[in-house]
Amino acid sequence: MDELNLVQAVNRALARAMADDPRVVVLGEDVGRDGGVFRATDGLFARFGEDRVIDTPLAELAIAGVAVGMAAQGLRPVAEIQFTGFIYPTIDQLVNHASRLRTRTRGRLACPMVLRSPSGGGIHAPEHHSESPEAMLAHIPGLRVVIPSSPRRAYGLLLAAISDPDPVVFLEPTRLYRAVREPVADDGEALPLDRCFVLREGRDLTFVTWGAMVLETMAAAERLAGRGVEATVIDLATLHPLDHETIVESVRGTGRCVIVHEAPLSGGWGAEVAARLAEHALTALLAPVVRVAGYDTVMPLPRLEAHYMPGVERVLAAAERVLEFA
Amino acid sequence: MDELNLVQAVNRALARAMADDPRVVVLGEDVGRDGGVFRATDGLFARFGEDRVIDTPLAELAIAGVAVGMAAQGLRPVAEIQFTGFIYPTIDQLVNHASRLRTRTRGRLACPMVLRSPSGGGIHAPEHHSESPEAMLAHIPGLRVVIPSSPRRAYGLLLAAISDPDPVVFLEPTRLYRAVREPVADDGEALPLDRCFVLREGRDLTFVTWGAMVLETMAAAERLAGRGVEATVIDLATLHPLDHETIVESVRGTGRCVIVHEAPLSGGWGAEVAARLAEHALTALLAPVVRVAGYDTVMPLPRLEAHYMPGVERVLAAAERVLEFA
Amino acid sequence: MTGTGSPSIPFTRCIGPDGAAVGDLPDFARNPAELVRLYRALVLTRSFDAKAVALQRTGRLGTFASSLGQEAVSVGAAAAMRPEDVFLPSFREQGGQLWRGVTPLELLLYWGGDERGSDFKAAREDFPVCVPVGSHAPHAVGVAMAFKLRREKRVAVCVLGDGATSKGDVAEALNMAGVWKAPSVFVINNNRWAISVPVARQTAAATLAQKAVAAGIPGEQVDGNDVVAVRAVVERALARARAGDGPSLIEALTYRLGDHTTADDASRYRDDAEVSAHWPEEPIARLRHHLATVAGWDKAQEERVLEETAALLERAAEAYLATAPQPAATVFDFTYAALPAELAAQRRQALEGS
Amino acid sequence: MTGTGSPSIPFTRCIGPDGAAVGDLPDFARNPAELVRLYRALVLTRSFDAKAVALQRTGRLGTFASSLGQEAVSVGAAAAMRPEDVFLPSFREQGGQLWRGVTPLELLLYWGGDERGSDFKAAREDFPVCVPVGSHAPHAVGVAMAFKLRREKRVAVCVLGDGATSKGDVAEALNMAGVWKAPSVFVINNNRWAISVPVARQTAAATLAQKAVAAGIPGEQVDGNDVVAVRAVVERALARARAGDGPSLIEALTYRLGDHTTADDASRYRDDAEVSAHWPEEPIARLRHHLATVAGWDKAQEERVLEETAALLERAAEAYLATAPQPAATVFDFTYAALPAELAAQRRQALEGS
Ligand SMILES: Cc1ncc(C[n+]2csc(CCOP(=O)(O)OP(=O)(O)O)c2C)c(N)n1
Ligand SMILES: Cc1ncc(C[n+]2csc(CCOP(=O)(O)OP(=O)(O)O)c2C)c(N)n1
Ligand SMILES: [Mg+2]
Ligand SMILES: [Mg+2]
Repeated sequence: MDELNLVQAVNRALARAMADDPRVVVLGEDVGRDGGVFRATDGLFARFGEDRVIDTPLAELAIAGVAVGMAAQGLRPVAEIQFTGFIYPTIDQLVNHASRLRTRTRGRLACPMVLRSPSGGGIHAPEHHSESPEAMLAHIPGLRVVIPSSPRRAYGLLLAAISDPDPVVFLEPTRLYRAVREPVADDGEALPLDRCFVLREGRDLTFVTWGAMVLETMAAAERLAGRGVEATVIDLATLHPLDHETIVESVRGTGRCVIVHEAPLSGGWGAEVAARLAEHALTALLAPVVRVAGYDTVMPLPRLEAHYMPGVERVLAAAERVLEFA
Repeated sequence: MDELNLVQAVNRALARAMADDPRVVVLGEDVGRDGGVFRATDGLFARFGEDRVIDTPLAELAIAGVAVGMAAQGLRPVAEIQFTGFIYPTIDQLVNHASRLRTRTRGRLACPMVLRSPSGGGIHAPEHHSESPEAMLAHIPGLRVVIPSSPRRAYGLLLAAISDPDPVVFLEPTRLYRAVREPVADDGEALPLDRCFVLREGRDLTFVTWGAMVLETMAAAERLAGRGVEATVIDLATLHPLDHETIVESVRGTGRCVIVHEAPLSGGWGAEVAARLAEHALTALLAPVVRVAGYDTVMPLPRLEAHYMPGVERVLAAAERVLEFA
Repeated sequence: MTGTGSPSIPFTRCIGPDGAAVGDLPDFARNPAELVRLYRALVLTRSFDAKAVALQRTGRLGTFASSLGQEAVSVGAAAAMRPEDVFLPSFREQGGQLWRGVTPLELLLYWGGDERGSDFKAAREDFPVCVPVGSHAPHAVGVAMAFKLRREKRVAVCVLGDGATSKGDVAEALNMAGVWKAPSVFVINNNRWAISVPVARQTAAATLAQKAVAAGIPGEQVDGNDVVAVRAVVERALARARAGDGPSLIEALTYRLGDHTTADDASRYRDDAEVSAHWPEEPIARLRHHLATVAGWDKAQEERVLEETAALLERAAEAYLATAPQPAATVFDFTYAALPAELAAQRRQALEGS
Repeated sequence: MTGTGSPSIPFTRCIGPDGAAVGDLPDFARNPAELVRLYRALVLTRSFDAKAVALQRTGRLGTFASSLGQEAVSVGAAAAMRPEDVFLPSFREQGGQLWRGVTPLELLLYWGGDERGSDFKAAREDFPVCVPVGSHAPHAVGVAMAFKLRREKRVAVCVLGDGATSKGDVAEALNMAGVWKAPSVFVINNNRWAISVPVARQTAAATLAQKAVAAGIPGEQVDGNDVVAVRAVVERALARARAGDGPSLIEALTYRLGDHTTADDASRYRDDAEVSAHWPEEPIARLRHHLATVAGWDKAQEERVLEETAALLERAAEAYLATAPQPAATVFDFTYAALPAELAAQRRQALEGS
C-alpha cells in the first residue's frame, strides 16, 4: 500500500472516481495540463482527456455556476477553487442555487457537485491565501462542508463527497498537503459523511477540532497523556450537517471540552459546537467550554502568521484551564 | 416629533447624513428617481441630485467594489443591496477588500462605507427575498454588522454606521419596515455601535435577540410578565464586534438564557452568543441555553414560511423549558 | 421599432407593426396553422399574466412579474427549441415556460409561494424560474457542457433581461460558453427597463447584442415584438449550436408595457407617453393583423381563442385556489436526498410543535 | 509582434523590436533625457525582479511574481500618469509602483510578508497590490467617481492581467465606468498566459481590447513591449478621461518570459520554443537599441545604470533583511480605527500568551 501525502490522496481519489464513474468531470483553473497549482489533479488530463478535465477561464463564480448546470444534468462535477481566498464569488451560487435546487424543485432537479479548495494558513503564503472560511459555508442549509485531516480521510471522504447526491464543499488543509504521509489503499472505499472521527479516546477531556489543527490538537493530547491526562480527540470531518451525538456523548463522559480551530473566534464553527454543549450537555460540564481559535482580526501576512495561528502551547494552556477548573 | 416607521427612519437618517456631510453619497439599484423599492431613499434624488444619489447598473459586486473605491478616497458611500438575497456577490469585496483595507495598509487607506440591505422573512416575499445571512457577514473580521429593531434605533444606528471610520453592513428587517411607528427626533444624534440595547430588565430569564425577532421576543416577555416571570430582553444591535459584557453580565444575574433568531440554527449568530455563555457564564447557568431559530433548511416559499419562522409560541415554549429546568 | 445597433450588429424583423411581412418569411411562418399556434401561445401568455395580476391584486398570489408586451420573446425562443433542449428562464418568461409544457397551475403555485410549482410534470429538465438576476447564465453553460460531453445534440437556452447584462455572472458565462463552444443560446429580453433604470443608464453600449463581442461569439438583434422573427433567429442559433459551432447572443428588442412587478409603480419614474408610444408595436395585434391578411383570421376565431384560453385559465386558477398547502414536514424533506440525523431531530421537534 | 485585432481595434507601436522608430514619435520620446528616464525604470524593474527572485530562492522572501519581459506595460502606464492620479495595480506591476515612488524596500516588505510594505510613504493614495484577480477593477471606478464628484481633474488607472478579463468583476466595472463616464483607464497586461492557461483558452475573443465594446467604451491595442507606445496611448486615454470623456480600455500585448511566480514551473505546460520566440521583442533591448541610435547610448552609460540600480537594490535588500518583524500586537491594531472592547480583550490575552 502506497504511503501518500494528503494532496496525493486527493489525486488518487479523483482518479479513482473518474475511472469508476464516467459522470465525474473535473474543472477549474489550471487543473488540466498543469495538474493544479498543488498538483491535486496531476495526471488526470493525460489520462481522462480534455472533455473530462477542463481548464476554465479565470472566473470562480462561473466555475461554481457551470458545476451547478452540469450537476443538474446528472454529471458529477468536481470543481476546484484555487485557494479559499477566491471562493467568495461562488457563495451566491452555493446559497441561491446549489444548496436549494433540490428543495425548490421538490427533488425534480438535484445538484451533486463538489467544490474543492485548499484552505487555511501556516504555509507562509501570499495575502488572501491563508484564510479559513468554513463557518460561512457551513451555515448554508442544503450544503455539506467536509474537511479531511489525514491522507486516508481525504481519500475516503472525497470519494464520499463525489458520490453524494447533494452539493459538498470540500476544504483541503493546505498545511497538511505535504506534512504527513500514511498508507492509503486505493480501494475505492468511501468513508461516511455526516460523522465525526474519534481519533483517540480518553476520559478526562474532549478536544473537538478539524482540518490542520488536528495536528496541534493530537500533539497536545500526547503531551497531556505523558502527564497521565487522557483526552478524547474528535475530528469533525463533516462540519455541516453536524454529528451532534458523538460530540455531546463524549463531553457527557468527560465533562470538559476544548474546541480548536484556525478561523477567527467569533462566528467560527467552534461556536456551533460550544452552543450544542451549552444546550445539550450543560449538566455534564465540569468546566467552561474553551475555544482556541484565530483572533477576530484579519489573517496577518506571513511574518506575523505564527502569532495568529493557534499552536500547541495555546491548546495546552486551554486544556490546563479546563482541567484545573473546579 | 414625527411618528415614523422603520423605513422612514432610515430615510430620515440618510437625508440627515447627506445634509450634514457632503462626503456622504448613496448608490444602488433604483435608489434614485424611484426612491428605492422600499422607498428608503425616497426624495434624496430630488434633494441631493444625481451626483450624490446614484442609480447603479444591476451589479451587486461592483456596487460594493465601487463603494470600496469611494471610501478609500474619503467619501462616505452608503450602498444599497436591494435584498439580502442578492448580497452574496458582495462578500468577496467585503472579505478581501473592505474589511482589510485598513490593516493591509497599516491605516494608510481605510474603508468607511455602509452596505445597507433589507433582510429577513415574514412578508410573503418571492423566492430569495426572505433570508437572514447576518452570521456569514458577522464572521468577517474588520467589518461591523448592525441590525436595528425599531425606527429610533434605525435612525441612530444608521447615523453611527455612516460616520464610523470602518465598513458597516447594516441589515434592515424588512418585516419591521412598516410594522411599527414611534416618534423619531431628527436630531442627528447617533446611537452607540458595539453596544447591546437592554429593552427590558428582569431577573428570571435573559432573552437575547436582534432584528425583527425583537417583536416576538418582547411579546413573549410580556406574556411571561403576566405570569409573574420577569425577563430581560437584550437586542444585540451590533452583532460584531459583540458586546460580550452586557450579555454575560445579564445571564450571570438571571442564570437562564433563550436566544432567538430567524436565520438557520447551525452556525447562526446565536451560536456565538451561546458559546460565550458556555465559556464565560457556565457556573451561573441554572439551565441549558436554548436557541429558538430557523431550521437548518432552505427558507421555504411563503406558503410554508410561517412554519419556518420562530413565532411567539416557540419562544414561549423555549422559555418554559429553561424556566422549568432544575 | 428599428434596431439600435451599429452597422456590424445584424437586425432581423419578419413582420412589421402593421402586420405586413418584411421580405421573405421563414418556412414555418408560411404555414398558417403554425402561425395560429404561435398566436394562441401569445394570447395564453397575456391572459395568464392578466389572471395572475388579478389574483395578486385580490391577495391570492404573491408578487408577480407580468410580461405584458414582451410575450413574443420567450414564446418565440421556446417555439424554436426542441423538447429535449433545456430552457433556463428568468422570472418573466412564463410565455416560454407555458409553450414548453409547464402548466398554468404550476406557475400559479410557484408565484403563490408553493415549491411544487417548480416540480414541472413536463419539461422535467428545464430550470425553474431564476430570481437572482443573471445567475442562471452559468447554469446554461454547465447544461450545455453536459450535452457536449455526452455527445447529445441538445442546446441550453437561457433568457435574461437587459439589466442582467450588467451582471458579471453573464459576462463570465458568455465568455466560458465562447471558449468552450458550449451549445447554448442566450436571449436578452431587452424590455428597455430594469425596474426604474432605463437601458441607457444600464450601459453605455449602443446595443446589448454587442456584449457578445467581449466573448468572441456572434451577437445580433431581433425585433422582440415579432414572434416570427424571434423564432427564426433563435432557430438559426440553435442550429449553429447543434452543429457544434457554439453559442450565440440574441438581443430581442421589446418594451415593458406594464409595471416591473405587482409591487412596482412605474409612474414614479417613467412617462405614460413613452409607454403609449410603444403600444402600437406590441406583438399580439401585430400577428393578428398578419393572420387576418394571410389566413383570414376573423372575429369568431379570435373570440374562440380568447374563450378557450379564459376557460383553461379559470380551471387553473380554481385548481390553484383549491390546492392545500404542503404539509409542514416538507420544509425538511427536500433539503437533502436523505434526511441527516441533525435535521431529522429538528423535523421531529417542529412537528411536535416545540 | 503585430496586433491580433480586428480592423476596428486600433493598434499602436512607436518603436519596433529592432529599436527603429515607427512613424512619428510622440513629443516626450523626442527628448533623450526622457527616454533615459524610462529606460532606467525598465532596468530598475527587471533588476528588482531578479533580486526578489533571488531572495525567494534563498528562502528570504515569499512567493513572488516577476514581471520579466512585461516591464514596459506598467512603467509606460505609470509614466503617463500625474502624481495626483491613483494607481491600482495587480500583483505584477512593480514597475509602475516603483515609478510612482513606492520604494524597493516597501515592495520587499510586502512580498516578504509584512503589511508595512503597503504603507507607502509616497503615492499615499495608490492602492496596494491586488491579489484576488480583477477585484480591484470596481475600486478604480469608485476612486474615479470620487474624483468626478469633487470635480477634481484626476484619473484612476487600473492594471490587470489577460486572465482578469474573464472575471465578472472586470465586466461590471467597465460597464459602470462606461455609463458614468468615470475618469479611469484600464490597462490589460496581456502577457498571453494566466498561469497555465493561454489566452486562446481564456476567451474566444480575438482581442482583449474588444472587451470594451461590451461596455460601450473605447478599446485599443498597444505594443506592450514598447514603453513609448504604452505611455503615449495611456497619455491619450488619460487626457480623454480628464476632459470628461470617460474611461478607456487598453490592451498591451506583451509576453510572460518567466514562470508565473516563483511557485510555478512553466515547463509543465508551455514549450521553451515559444518563450524563446518572444525574447527578441522584449522591451529593454528594444529601447537600448533605440537609445543607441538616437542618443548614442553606449556601454559605459549602460554599465553605470546597471551599477547604480544594483547598488540601490542592494541597499534595499539589506534594509529589508535588517527590518525586524512588527510587534505581535499589530495583528490587532489596524483591524478597526479604534480597538473594540472585544478585540482589546483578545489582544491582552494574546500578549499574555494565553
Ligand atoms: C442579482 C439581483 N439583484 C437585484 C434583484 C432585484 N430585481 C429584480 S428584477 C430587477 C430588474 C431586472 O431587470 P432586467 O434584467 O432588465 O429584467 P426585467 O425585470 O426587465 O425583465 C431587479 C433589480 C434581483 N432579483 N437579483
Ligand atoms: C480571483 C482569483 N482567482 C485565482 C487566483 C490565483 N491566481 C493568481 S494569478 C492567476 C493568473 C492570473 O492571470 P492574469 O490575469 O493573466 O495575470 P498574470 O498572472 O498573467 O499577470 C491566478 C489564477 C487569484 N489570485 N485570484
Ligand atoms: Mg428589463
Ligand atoms: Mg496573464
